[in-house]
Amino acid sequence: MTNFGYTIWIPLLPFLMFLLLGLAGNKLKAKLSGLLGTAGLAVITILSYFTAYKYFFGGENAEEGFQKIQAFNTVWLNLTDKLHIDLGILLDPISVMMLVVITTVSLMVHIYSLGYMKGEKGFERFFAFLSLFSFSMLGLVVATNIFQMYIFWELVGVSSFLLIGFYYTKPSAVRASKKAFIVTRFADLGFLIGILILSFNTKTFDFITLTDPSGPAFSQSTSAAFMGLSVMTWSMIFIFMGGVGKSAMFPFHVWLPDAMEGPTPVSALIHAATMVVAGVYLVARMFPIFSLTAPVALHVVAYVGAFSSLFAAIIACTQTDIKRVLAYSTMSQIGYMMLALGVSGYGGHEGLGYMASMFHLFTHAMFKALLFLGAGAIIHAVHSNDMTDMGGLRKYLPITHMTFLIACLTIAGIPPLSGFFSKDEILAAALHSNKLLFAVEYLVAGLTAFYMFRLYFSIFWGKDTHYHHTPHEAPFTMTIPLMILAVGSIVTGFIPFNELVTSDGKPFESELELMVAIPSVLVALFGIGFAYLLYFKTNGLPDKVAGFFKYGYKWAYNKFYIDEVYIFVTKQVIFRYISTPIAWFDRHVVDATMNLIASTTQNVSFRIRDFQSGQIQKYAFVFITGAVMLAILFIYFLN
Amino acid sequence: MTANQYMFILFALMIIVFSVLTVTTRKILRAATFLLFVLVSTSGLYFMLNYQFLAAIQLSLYAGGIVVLIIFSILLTSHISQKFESPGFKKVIFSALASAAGAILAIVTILDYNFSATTIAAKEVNMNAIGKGFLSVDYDGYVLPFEVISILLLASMIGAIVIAKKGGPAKVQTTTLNKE
Amino acid sequence: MDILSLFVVIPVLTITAILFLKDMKQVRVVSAIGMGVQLVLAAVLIYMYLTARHSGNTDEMLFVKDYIWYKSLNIHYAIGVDGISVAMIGLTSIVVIAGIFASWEVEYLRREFFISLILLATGVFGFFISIDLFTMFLFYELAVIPMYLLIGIWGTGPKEYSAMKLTLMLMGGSALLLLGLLGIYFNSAPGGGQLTFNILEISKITIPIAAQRIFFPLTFVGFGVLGALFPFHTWSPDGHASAPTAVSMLHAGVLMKLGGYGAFRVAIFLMPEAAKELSWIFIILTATSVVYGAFGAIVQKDLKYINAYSSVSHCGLVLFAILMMNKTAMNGAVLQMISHGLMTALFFALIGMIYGRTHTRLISEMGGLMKVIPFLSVCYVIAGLASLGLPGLSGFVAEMTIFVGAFQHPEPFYRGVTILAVSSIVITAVYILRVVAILLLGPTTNDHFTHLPDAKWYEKISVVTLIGAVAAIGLAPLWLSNMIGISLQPIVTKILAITPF
Amino acid sequence: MSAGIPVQYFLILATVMFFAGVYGFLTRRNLITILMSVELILNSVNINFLAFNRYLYPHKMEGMFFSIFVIAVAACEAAVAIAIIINIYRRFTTINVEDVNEMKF
Repeated sequence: MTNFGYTIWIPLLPFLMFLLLGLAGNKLKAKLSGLLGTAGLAVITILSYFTAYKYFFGGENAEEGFQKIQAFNTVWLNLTDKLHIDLGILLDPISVMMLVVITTVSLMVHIYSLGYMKGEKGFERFFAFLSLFSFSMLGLVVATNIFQMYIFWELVGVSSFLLIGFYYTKPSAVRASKKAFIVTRFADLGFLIGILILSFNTKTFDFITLTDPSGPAFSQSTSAAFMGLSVMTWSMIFIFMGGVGKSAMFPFHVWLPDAMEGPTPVSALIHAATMVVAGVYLVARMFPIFSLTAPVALHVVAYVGAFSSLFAAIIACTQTDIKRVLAYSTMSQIGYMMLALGVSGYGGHEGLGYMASMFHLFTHAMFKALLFLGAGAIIHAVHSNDMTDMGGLRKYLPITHMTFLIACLTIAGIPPLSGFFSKDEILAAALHSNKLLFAVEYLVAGLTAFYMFRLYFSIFWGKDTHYHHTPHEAPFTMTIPLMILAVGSIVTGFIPFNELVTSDGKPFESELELMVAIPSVLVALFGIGFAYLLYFKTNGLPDKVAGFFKYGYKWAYNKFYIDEVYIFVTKQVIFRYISTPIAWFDRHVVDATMNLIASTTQNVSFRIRDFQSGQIQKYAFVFITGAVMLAILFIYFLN
Repeated sequence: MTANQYMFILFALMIIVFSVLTVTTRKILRAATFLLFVLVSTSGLYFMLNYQFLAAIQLSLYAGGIVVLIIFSILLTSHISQKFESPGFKKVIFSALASAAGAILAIVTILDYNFSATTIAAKEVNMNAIGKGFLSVDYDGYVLPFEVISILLLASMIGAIVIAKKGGPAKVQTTTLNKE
Repeated sequence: MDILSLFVVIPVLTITAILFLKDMKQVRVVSAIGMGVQLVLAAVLIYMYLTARHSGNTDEMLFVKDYIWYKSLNIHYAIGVDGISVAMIGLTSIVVIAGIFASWEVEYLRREFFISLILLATGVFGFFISIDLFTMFLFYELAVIPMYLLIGIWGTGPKEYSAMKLTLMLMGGSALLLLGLLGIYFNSAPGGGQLTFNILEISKITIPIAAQRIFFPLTFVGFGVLGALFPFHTWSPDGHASAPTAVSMLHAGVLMKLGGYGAFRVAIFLMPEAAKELSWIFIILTATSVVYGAFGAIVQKDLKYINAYSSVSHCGLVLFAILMMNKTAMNGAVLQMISHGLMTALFFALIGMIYGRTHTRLISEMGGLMKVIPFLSVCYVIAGLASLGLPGLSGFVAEMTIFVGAFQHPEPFYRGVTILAVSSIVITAVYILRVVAILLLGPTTNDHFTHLPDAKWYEKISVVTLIGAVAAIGLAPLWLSNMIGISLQPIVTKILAITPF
Repeated sequence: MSAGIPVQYFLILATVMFFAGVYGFLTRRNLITILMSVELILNSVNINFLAFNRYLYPHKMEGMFFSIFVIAVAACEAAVAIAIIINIYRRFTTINVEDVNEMKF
C-alpha cells in the first residue's frame, strides 16, 4: 500500500499556524500574519490535492474498490481494556473528498479575507481562528474513530463560536455565538450519549471495526431492545442528533441564521461549505451501521432532512437579509443531502443516494461558498445586509454579478452546471425509494430557484437605488476567489462520483435519468420565471402575493416562531422554573437547614448558660447537694 | 461521769453553739469573735486528745494569727456597726436543708459503723518525735511535705504582698492620668 | 532524608525562615522560593516514580518509610506514594506556587498570611503522602485550621460568618470521619492481633461487613463534606465568596480534592463491600450534586458564587465516578480532581485579579472587559472552555474518562444515572457562556473600567503556570492516565474479588 | 485524757462543725464571713484527723502531721484570700460576692 504518512501534516500545519498566530500574533505585523496563515493553507491544499490524486488515481484501488487506509494512528488516551481514544488519519473516498473540499474552500476564504478583513481590528486573531477551524475540521474528517470525531466535533463548535463572536463588542454577535454554541452543545449531548451506548455494546470506537459488515457492531444488532427499538437504533438516533445540531436541521436549526452575525468569509467557510455538512459526513461515515442495523434511524434521517429542506425553503422566500436567505438555503440544501442518505441503501446501485449526497455536498460547497463570498463582496460595496437597500448593482459590480449569476443558476439546477447533476441524482434516489419525499423535493427545487432568483433580481436588477457612495468592485484578492469558485461550480458536475465515492467503495454504473431530470429543470425554470415576474422590475406584485398567503407569509417571515419557542424554553423554563427555584432551594432550604442547626445550638447554649451564673455559692450549693445525693445513692441504694 | 467527760461536753457545746453563731450572726465583728471562741475550744479538744503541740499551734496560729488577720481585714473593709441584711428565705431554707441532710447522713453513717478499739500501745508524741518526723526520710518521715509547705508559705507570702500592694491596673490608670 | 518527608520539611523550613525575616518584602520572595523548590521536588518525584515503575517495581506504594510515634495505639508516621498521590502532589505544588504569586500584593499582615498559606500547604502535602490513617487525619486537620484564619482575617464580605460556617461544617465532617477511622481501626484485626492504622495492612484484610455498613457511610460522608457532597456543600459558596484569592484557589483547587482522595483511598479502598452495597444511595446524591450545582450556577450573580456552584457540580462528578467502582471511572475521577483543581484555581485567580481592578464581583456591574484587559479576559475564556470540557484542555479528558467508565457499569440503573450526569455538560456550557458573554464581551458598559491595567508580571506567572498545566494534560493525557491507571490496579483487583453477599 | 469518750462523739462534733461551715459558705454574702466558714470546715477536718489518729492508730503520727500541714495551708490560704479580698474591695468598694461578677459571661 502506498505510504500516506505525510498526511499527518495536513491537520498539523494549521494547528501550528494557530499556535504561532495565537501566541505571537500581536507581535507580528497584521499583513504578515494573514499571509502566513494563507501560505500555510496553500501548502496543505497542495498536499490534499496530491493525496486525492494518489488515492483515487494511484492505480492500486480501482480493482476491488477503494479501501480504508489508516495512514497514521496513535493512542491518545486509554479508557478501558478495549476502549481507547486514538488520534489518527483515516483515508477513504469520503475523507479524501472532504479534504479537497475543505482545503479548497478554506484557501479561497483565506485569500478573500486578506481583502475583506483588511484594516479590521484583530486581523491576526481572525487568521488564528481560521487556522484553528481548519485544523479542527480536517481532524474531524480524517478521524479514525468516533471519539476522535467527537473531539474535533467539539473543536469546530468552539472555532465556530469564536468566529461568530469575532466582533465581540457587538451584542447581537455575542448573542448569536452563544446561541450557536449552546444549541449545538445540546445536540452534542445526544452525540455523546450515542457514542456511549454504541461503545458499550460494540466495545470499540474504531471506524474500520465499526463499519465492517462482519464486525461486532453487526453481531450486536439483534441484542437488547428498549421501547421497541434495538439498542443500535437508539444509539444511531442519538448520534444523528449530534449531526442534526451541527448541520442545522430542524429542530436545531435556530442557530444558523443568527450565526450570520460573523464576518462573511466565516459564513462562507464554516456555515455554508464545511462545518455544517459535518452532520451529513457523520451519517455517511456511520452509513453501513445505519443502513444495515438501524433502518429506523435512517428513516428518521430521511424525514428530518426532507422536512428541514422544505421548511427552510419556505422561510427563505420571505427573508430580506441576504445572508439569512443564504443561510436558510444552506439548511435546505443540507436537508437534501440528509434525505439522499436517508433513502439510500448499502452497496452497488442501491447506494445511489449515498453517492448523490456526497456529490451534492461537494458541489454545494463550491457554489454556496461562491454565493456567500459574492454576498460578502456586495455587502462590502454597499455596507448593508438588507436586500431592500439594494438594486441595480450589476453596473457597479460586474464580476460579482457574473459569478453570482452562475452560482444562482447552479443552485437552481440548470444544466450543465454542477448543481444540476448532483440534485438530479438525489431526486432519482428519492424516486426509487419514497414517492412522498420525492414530491417534497420537487417542490423544494422550485422554491429554491424562486428564492435564489428573488435575491438575484432584487440585488442586481430591480429599482435603481441611490447610494451614498458609489459602490465599486472589490479588490482582486476578493474577486479571484470568486472566479475560481465559479469555475469550480461549473466543472465539478462532470466528476464521475459514481466511480469514486460510493457506499461500499466499489464503483457502479449510473446515468442521467431523463424522466427525473427534465421535470426538475422545468420546475426550476418555472421558479425563475416567477421570480422574474415579481422582482425583475419594481412592481406591487410581491406585496399582492404576500397578501394572498396572509398568515402563511407572516408565519414564514417570523420563521414559524421557533426562536420564540426556544427563548421560552431557555428564559422561562430553564431560568425561571428550574434554575431560580434550585438556587432558592439551595439558599433557603439546604443552607437554611445548616444555619438552623447552628442557630439551634446557639439557642440551646444561651438557655443553659444560666447554669453558669458565675455565683460561687450556687455552684457550691449544687456541688454539696450533689455530693450528698451521690453519697446517699451509693450508701443506701447501690450497696 | 468523769471530769474529762464534763470537759468534753463543755467544749463540744461551746464549739457547736459558737459555730452556729459564727455563720448566723448578722454583725461581722461578732462573727469573728465567735470564730475565735470556736478555735480556742478546738484547741481544748486537742489537749484532751493529748496533742499538746498541735493545741499550741492552734492557739497561736489560728486564734492568734488568722483571726487577727481576719479582724484586720474586717476593719479595713467594713463598718463595724453595719448589720448584714439577712439572706433570702429560700436560700436559708435550701442551704439549711442541704447542710442538715449532709450532717444527718454523716452522723447516721458514723453511728452505724462499728469502730473497733485498738489494743496497740500508744506512741508518745513528744517534741523529739515531731521534730524527727518532720526532718526524716524514713517511714513516718515528712521531709518532702515539709519542704513543699515551706515553699508554699513563701509563695503565698509573696503572692499576698503582690496582690494586696496598692497599684495594679488602677495605679497605671492614675499615672497616665497624671501625665495628661 | 527520604524524598517524601521533604514535602513536609520544606514548607516547615520556609515558615521558619519567614518567621525570622525582618523585611516584609522578602516574605513573599522567600515563600515563592520555598514553594518553587517544592514544585521542582514534585517534578523530581514524578520522574523518580516513573523511573521506578519503569524499572519494574510493582509495589503498591513506593518510597515507603515507617516510623512509630505513638506506640500504645500503634500510630505510625508511615509514608508512601502511588501514582495517584504523586499526581495529587504535582497538582498541589502547581496550585500552591500559583497561589503565592496570585497573593503577591497582600499588604495586611503579610508575614502571617504567607505562614498560614504555607501551613495549609503542609497539611495537604502531608495528607497525600500518609498511608497511616491517623497521621493522615492529623494532616487533614492541619490543613483545615489555617483556612479559618485565612478567611476570617484576610477575607472580604461577611468573612467571620463564612469562616465560621466553613470551619464548623468541615469540623463536623471530620468528626464523622474520626468516628469512621476509629471504627476501621478497631476492626482492623478481626482475627485478633495488633490493631493498626496502616492502610496497606488494613487493605489486606476484610473488615467485617456489619462494621463496614456503619463505618463506610461515616467515612464517605466525612470526606464527602470536604468534597462538597450534596446536601453538605453549602459552606462552599459562602466560603469561596469571602475567601481571599489564594485561599479560594487552594481551597477549591486542592483542599476539596482531599475529600475525593480520602473517599477513594480510605472509604472505597478499605471497605469495598459496603461501598458496592450502598453505592446507589451516594450515586443518587452525587448525580444530584452534578446537575443541581450546574443549574444553581446558572442564575448566580456573583462570579465567585458561580464558580463555587460549578465546583459543586464538578466535584460531584469526582465522587460519582469513584462510586462507579471500575478502573476507568476511577481513573477519570483522579483526572477530574487534577483537572478541576487546576482550572478552578485558574478561575479563582482570575476572579481575584478582576475583582482587584473593578472592586466588584457582580457580573451585572461589569461588561466588555475583553477590550480593557485582554490578557486576563482571554485567560478567563480559556478557563471557561476548560471548564465546559473543550478537547485539548484537561476538563475534556477527565469528563470523558468518567463518562465512558461510568457507562461501562453492568447495571442499567447506573448507566441511566450516568446519562443524567452527562447532561451537565450542556448546563455547564450555558452558565460559562452566560458569564463570558456578560462579563467579557459586548461593549464596555462602565466608564470607570475603561482604563484598567492589564495583568502584572506576577499575575501572568500565576495564570500561565495554571493554563500551561491545563493544556499539557489536555493535549497529552496518556502518561498521566497510565500512571494513575497502574496504581488503580490493587483496588480494582480487590473489587473484582468481592463475593456478593 | 480521752478515756470514757467514744470516738463517735468527736466525729459527730466535727460533722456538726463541718456542716455549720457549709451552711455559712452557702448563705453568707460577705467574702470575709465566707472565709470564716471555710476556716470552720478546715478545723472540723483537723478534729477528725486527730480523733482517728488517737483512737484507731495511736502508734502512728500521720493524723497529727496532716493536721499540721492543714493548718499551714490554711494560714497561707487565709493570707492570700485576705489579700485578694482587700484588692477586690479597692476595685469594687464592696466585698459582696454577688456584686463581684465581672468574669460572668
